[in-house]
Amino acid sequence: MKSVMGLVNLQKKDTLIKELTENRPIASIPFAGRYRIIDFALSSMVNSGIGNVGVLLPEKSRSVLDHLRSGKDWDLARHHDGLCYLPPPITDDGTQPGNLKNCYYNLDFINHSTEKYILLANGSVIYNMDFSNVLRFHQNTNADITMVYNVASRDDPGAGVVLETAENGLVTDIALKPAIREDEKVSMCVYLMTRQVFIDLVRDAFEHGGCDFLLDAVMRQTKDYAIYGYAHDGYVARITSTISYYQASMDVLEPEIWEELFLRRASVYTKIKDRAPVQYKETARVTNSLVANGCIVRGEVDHSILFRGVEIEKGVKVKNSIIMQCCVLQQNALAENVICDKNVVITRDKWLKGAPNYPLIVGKNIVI
Amino acid sequence: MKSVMGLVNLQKKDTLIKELTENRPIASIPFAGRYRIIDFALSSMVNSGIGNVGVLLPEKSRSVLDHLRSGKDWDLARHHDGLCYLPPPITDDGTQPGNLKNCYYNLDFINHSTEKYILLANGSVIYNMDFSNVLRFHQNTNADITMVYNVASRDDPGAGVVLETAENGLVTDIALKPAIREDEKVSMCVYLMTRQVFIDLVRDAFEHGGCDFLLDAVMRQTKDYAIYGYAHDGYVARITSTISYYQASMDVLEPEIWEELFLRRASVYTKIKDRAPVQYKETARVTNSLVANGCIVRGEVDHSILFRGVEIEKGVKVKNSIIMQCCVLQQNALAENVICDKNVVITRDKWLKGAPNYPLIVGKNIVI
Amino acid sequence: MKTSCLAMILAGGQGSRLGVLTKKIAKPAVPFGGKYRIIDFPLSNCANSGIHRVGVLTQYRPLELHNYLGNGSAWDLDRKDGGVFILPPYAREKGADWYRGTADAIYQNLNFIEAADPAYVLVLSGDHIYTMDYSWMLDAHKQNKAEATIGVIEVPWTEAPRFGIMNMDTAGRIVDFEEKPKKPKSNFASMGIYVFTTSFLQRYLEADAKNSHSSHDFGKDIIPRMLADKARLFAYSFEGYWKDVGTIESLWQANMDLLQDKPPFEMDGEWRIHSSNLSLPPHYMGPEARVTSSLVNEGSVILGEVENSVIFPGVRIARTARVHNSVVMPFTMIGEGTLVEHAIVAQNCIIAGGAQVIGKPGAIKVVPEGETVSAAANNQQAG
Amino acid sequence: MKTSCLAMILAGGQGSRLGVLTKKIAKPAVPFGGKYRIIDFPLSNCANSGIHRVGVLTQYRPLELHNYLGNGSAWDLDRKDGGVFILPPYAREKGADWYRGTADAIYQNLNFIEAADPAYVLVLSGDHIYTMDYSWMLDAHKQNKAEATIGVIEVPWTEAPRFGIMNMDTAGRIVDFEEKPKKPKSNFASMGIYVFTTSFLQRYLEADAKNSHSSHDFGKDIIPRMLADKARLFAYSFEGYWKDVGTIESLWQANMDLLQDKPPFEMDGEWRIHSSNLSLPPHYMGPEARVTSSLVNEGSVILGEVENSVIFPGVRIARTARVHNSVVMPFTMIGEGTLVEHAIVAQNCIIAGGAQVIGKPGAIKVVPEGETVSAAANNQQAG
Repeated sequence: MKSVMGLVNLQKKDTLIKELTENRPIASIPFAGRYRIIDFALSSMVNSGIGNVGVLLPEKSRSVLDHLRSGKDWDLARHHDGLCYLPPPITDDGTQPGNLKNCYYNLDFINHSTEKYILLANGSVIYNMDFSNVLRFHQNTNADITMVYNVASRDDPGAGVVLETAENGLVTDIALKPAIREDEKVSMCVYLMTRQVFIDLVRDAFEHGGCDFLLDAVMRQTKDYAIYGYAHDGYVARITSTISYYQASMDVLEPEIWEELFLRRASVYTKIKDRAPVQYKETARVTNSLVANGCIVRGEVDHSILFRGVEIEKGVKVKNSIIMQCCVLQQNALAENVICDKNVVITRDKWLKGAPNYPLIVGKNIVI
Repeated sequence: MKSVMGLVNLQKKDTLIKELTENRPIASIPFAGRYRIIDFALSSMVNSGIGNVGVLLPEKSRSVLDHLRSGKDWDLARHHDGLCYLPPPITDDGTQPGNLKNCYYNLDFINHSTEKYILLANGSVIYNMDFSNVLRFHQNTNADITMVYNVASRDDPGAGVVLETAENGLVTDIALKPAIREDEKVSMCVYLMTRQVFIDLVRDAFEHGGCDFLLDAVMRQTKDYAIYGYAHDGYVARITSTISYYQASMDVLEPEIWEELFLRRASVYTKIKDRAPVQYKETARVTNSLVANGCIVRGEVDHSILFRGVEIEKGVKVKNSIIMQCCVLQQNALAENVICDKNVVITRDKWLKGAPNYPLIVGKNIVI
Repeated sequence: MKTSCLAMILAGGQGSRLGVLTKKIAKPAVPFGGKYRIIDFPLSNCANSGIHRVGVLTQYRPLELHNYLGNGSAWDLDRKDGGVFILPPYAREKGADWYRGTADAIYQNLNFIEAADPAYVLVLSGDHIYTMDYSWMLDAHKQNKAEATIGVIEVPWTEAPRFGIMNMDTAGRIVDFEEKPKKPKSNFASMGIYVFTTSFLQRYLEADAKNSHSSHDFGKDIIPRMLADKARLFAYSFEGYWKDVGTIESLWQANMDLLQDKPPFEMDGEWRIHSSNLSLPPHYMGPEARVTSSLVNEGSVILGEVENSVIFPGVRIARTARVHNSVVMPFTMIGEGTLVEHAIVAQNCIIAGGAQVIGKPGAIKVVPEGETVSAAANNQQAG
Repeated sequence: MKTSCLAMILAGGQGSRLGVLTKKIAKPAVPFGGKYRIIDFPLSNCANSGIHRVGVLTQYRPLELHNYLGNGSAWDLDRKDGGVFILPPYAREKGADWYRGTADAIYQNLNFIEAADPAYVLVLSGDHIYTMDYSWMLDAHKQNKAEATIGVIEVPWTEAPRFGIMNMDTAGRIVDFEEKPKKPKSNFASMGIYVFTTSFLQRYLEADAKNSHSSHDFGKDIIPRMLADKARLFAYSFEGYWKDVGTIESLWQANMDLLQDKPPFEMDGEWRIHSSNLSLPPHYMGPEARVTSSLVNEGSVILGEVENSVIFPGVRIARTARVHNSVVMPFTMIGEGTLVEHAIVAQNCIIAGGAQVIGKPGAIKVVPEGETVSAAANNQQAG
């Protein structure tokens, strides 16, 4: 895969997931106890042997820069190639919003790279896959563009791009649908093409007023390019809304999915913090949960995710909840169907309860 | 110096050096054949043992991000600490311009670090110094704030901050002057203080409408804090205008200054490109010049600086000029008192001539 | 200020007192505390103290240690001016010598020290668990204008006869050193941590190498010789947790120490213990998991009962398994209906369904790396 | 696709044919081309070919080589799944063995290969200058379903008797191998570059190690044995610049080759030769400098005349000094009024004012590392 350059796109409409993206793009929402969503696309690239990765920064770049830093934890801190941040254009006059503009203004960087292919992925989709199979498929089918999709395992109320393909994988239709039904072929927002095709697509679409890579660059060109669909058959979650985030989090509490995503394939990398193992104290009672290092648990936790450095004091009850990094739940507090963002403190005896299909979200740094 | 955190400020009014800063801050202007101006402050930090450096990004961050990348070439790609990019606040409503705002919006990061001291430096000043001497001075004088200055060796038409100090180093006056005279004590825009003092200064000044760290945070507090001046006696150049940039470039053509800045003290690091040694061909004639690796020289060069990968063809004459990375001067071209930005091509037989005190500047990528 | 100090870790020999645990790995690479290897402690102490160049002296399984330490990146020691260097006894023109003692190991690597040219050499031993800022000790060394500074710790008077005991004057200068004295004059024990001024150390090592009567040991030969010469030897007194983990019992006990409601030292504070990262997900606790007073690391699956135990990464504990007062090392499987009590189960073991591994305090049961224990062995063991 | 190939560089012995140049450094660390060390070429080839795990087998001055290679970061080989490993002969329980030959060197490090568990092993020699994409050779190996693939290069028929000559059938399968044949049947010479399928190599190395009549050499023992067994050996033909720099004359000549108006291979293109960076500024050319047909590197000061020469970093050439047809290695000073002609001046030398260092083609004059040559020696030399 030394012939492939990776591009991670972090720009995505995030209106449906407002509470968690006030200060960050979807890609840097914490996930599964110690990860950020971008870790999945990035780790898949690294594990596939891609050594030159450009990160198309969103306007709100602080959390991404702080998470990825030098790229060393993903093995991408190198003298040559490695991770490169591609900031958005300086003056945003509001015209032509969307991800195409950022691609367009970074064509210089892409032009200067030496790899033959570009693999463009979105930082808001969760999966663990080997892209080298996609490259082989791309070469074997002689595709101009390969789109990676998965077959939906259930109905999904979130919008998505649905493909139709012929027997040989040729894409015959691409449609943006408001909701996904079981068994539909849904795009994973991963595209493989030669660098030249990418440059042509972006330049042509942007200079003719396009905004979105898929809608304006790819979909309008279906006639001129041979587009093939590659089916990935592992676990996939597209984070488009709070409810899809909550659902995907509950999914990884299934041992089957947890293992598939993290253990059975290559490693998923994330920022290394060297936190100590979890300290379960005498009164701890934890079931059906994922608990990340650095936690100290004295209370009861069921069917929940505790991120790094969470403290659960005596008498606390946590159920069906996601408790992010460094939260403290003080004695006898209760949280059910709750998402606590980073550094939340729930003081003694406070009870918080959301609904299973409408979790209560507590914003970053709030003390309740 | 593990008790000191570095901060590099890249925001600086750059109206006097417009041509070279159209797409970049002063800090990323190429200098001395293979460096960018920021390399000097950053290398001094690294060589002084500072291992945690925040870079306060300007709006135009692309060139900085591309130059520093992971920080590995400065030994700052680490799992813990190392280089961290601090982007400017997302929405700039135009009120309160200046560097203080960026500091203020990144106080979170500074608050989370563990170092006792902050060393704040500006990315537009050229020097090579050991900051550990400044720390020792700071501790010995019991200063609240230490400002580093040098004694001007000649009149300088550029504006600067002039200090007056008592015998013991106590700063008795700080004044912003439109021009510098020989023997004045001029601030090098390097400040050392405890983290707490820095946070207090920034918070207080910004929340009361301040814009500039020096003018609004430091100068207004001279009564409340003990400010000491530390004298550095090596070569110093403040890049504030095209003419000061040109002057500093000609300075490093003095073997004495070249040696002092690069060889006698610790190394100055920069982006590693592994370019081959310079190829002087049969017809080359090069005198009084600095020539960086990757150049191929067949013509005549006198009293000039050739950056990495420049090609000087047969019959070319270059004099008193600065030719940046990857420029090509084709046969019989002539350049005198010229600054060529990156990737300029001067085609056959073209002659370019500026004045010694008003060099001609050729913008990036231009073909003449 | 750049440190001018180089650290040399005596990662020693085969670690025979740790028995079967060191069958396949060198002692410093033995897992500890649910996450770490023993050598993570001196290495993290070095990195956190600002000492970036570390030599690791080992003569046993250098490749395995090299694979664990890699390029030192886990400890952020992969620096321009630093690094972790494994130093096994090399073959030389005259053939290879085993290290004949701790002092000889340093002596044989004098060229490594000379190449780095530090003002001070810090000599550490590779089998203690503690967190310590060596830069303070180095400062004390400079302030005392010492030629050697020895780390000491107060031990109970009753235990003093087991240690090398230092007697200091009021200024902290060492006046006397007794190895395992019957009637100790003080209760300050040597921790096996030395700071030497480089040229001074060099002189003594060279003299010692020529002395055919010497056992080439710092405690037995070098330090007494220095004292006899009235050199400026000072003690630096350390307060905090410090534990030798050179035997099975002490290794087990040090693991158990971490399970107190308030652990004896902070593993998770500012003085972070770094360790080579396996990139595993948070551990999973099953519907019937019951874990109390225990440490559990990433990548594990706990479906059974764990009490007062230390569980390393990638361990699987089945439903109805019971693990009590034990240490379970990485990637070991513990099957259904098993009982593990007062035991250390090494890496990659399988404790098959129904099997029992039962030790008792003072006679900790050890299962060596890669072994399978089946229920069939229960009777045999009971017998 | 991740490479499943491990490279082993035979960085060899003392390099006695390079004489005084290898007094203080191992042959692979000898400077070349104004900037590089010889080992930069195979290492950069590996890195650029996507091979990230490299063992460097040396038995001479491992510490110096280790210091140069560091953690492999200069070649971007400091990877999670890779790294540069210096492999000197370790002391073992039975004492240390010197490597008895190229095959024995690999044999003694089979445990290193097993730990990495690659599908293929690439064996390289450390004393050739060339740029080559090994991934193509690897592809050919796979496509041929070969057990071993040997890199070959066409040499002039007249020179063929100096090489190991391969005879292939039309499919590229090697049918015959002759070491330095008087009447060569082909002009394809072995470059000493081998790809082996791991298990296949292992089998032959183990058999060879048991054979007390073997000289344990790839060319003399292993390859003939494989051919005798009718194993699937293929040749991979390389086109481009390839030069042995094992002697003073060839080292000098290879340096001179770079001074052609169009150098024989591109050092500065996409296939970049990486090298440990000294962080030196661009070199300075003085008012009377006169440099033609030469390579000059960073950190040098040229005040005198340089013609048809290769100047390494940090060199100082004084006013009125003349350097012709020579190689001047790092940090050497050449004083006023000197003449250096047809010479190789090693690192850190001082050619004092008025001194002359004069060789001639076929009898290149060498000044060993760290020497001072004074004008007083001129007569002696002339005599």
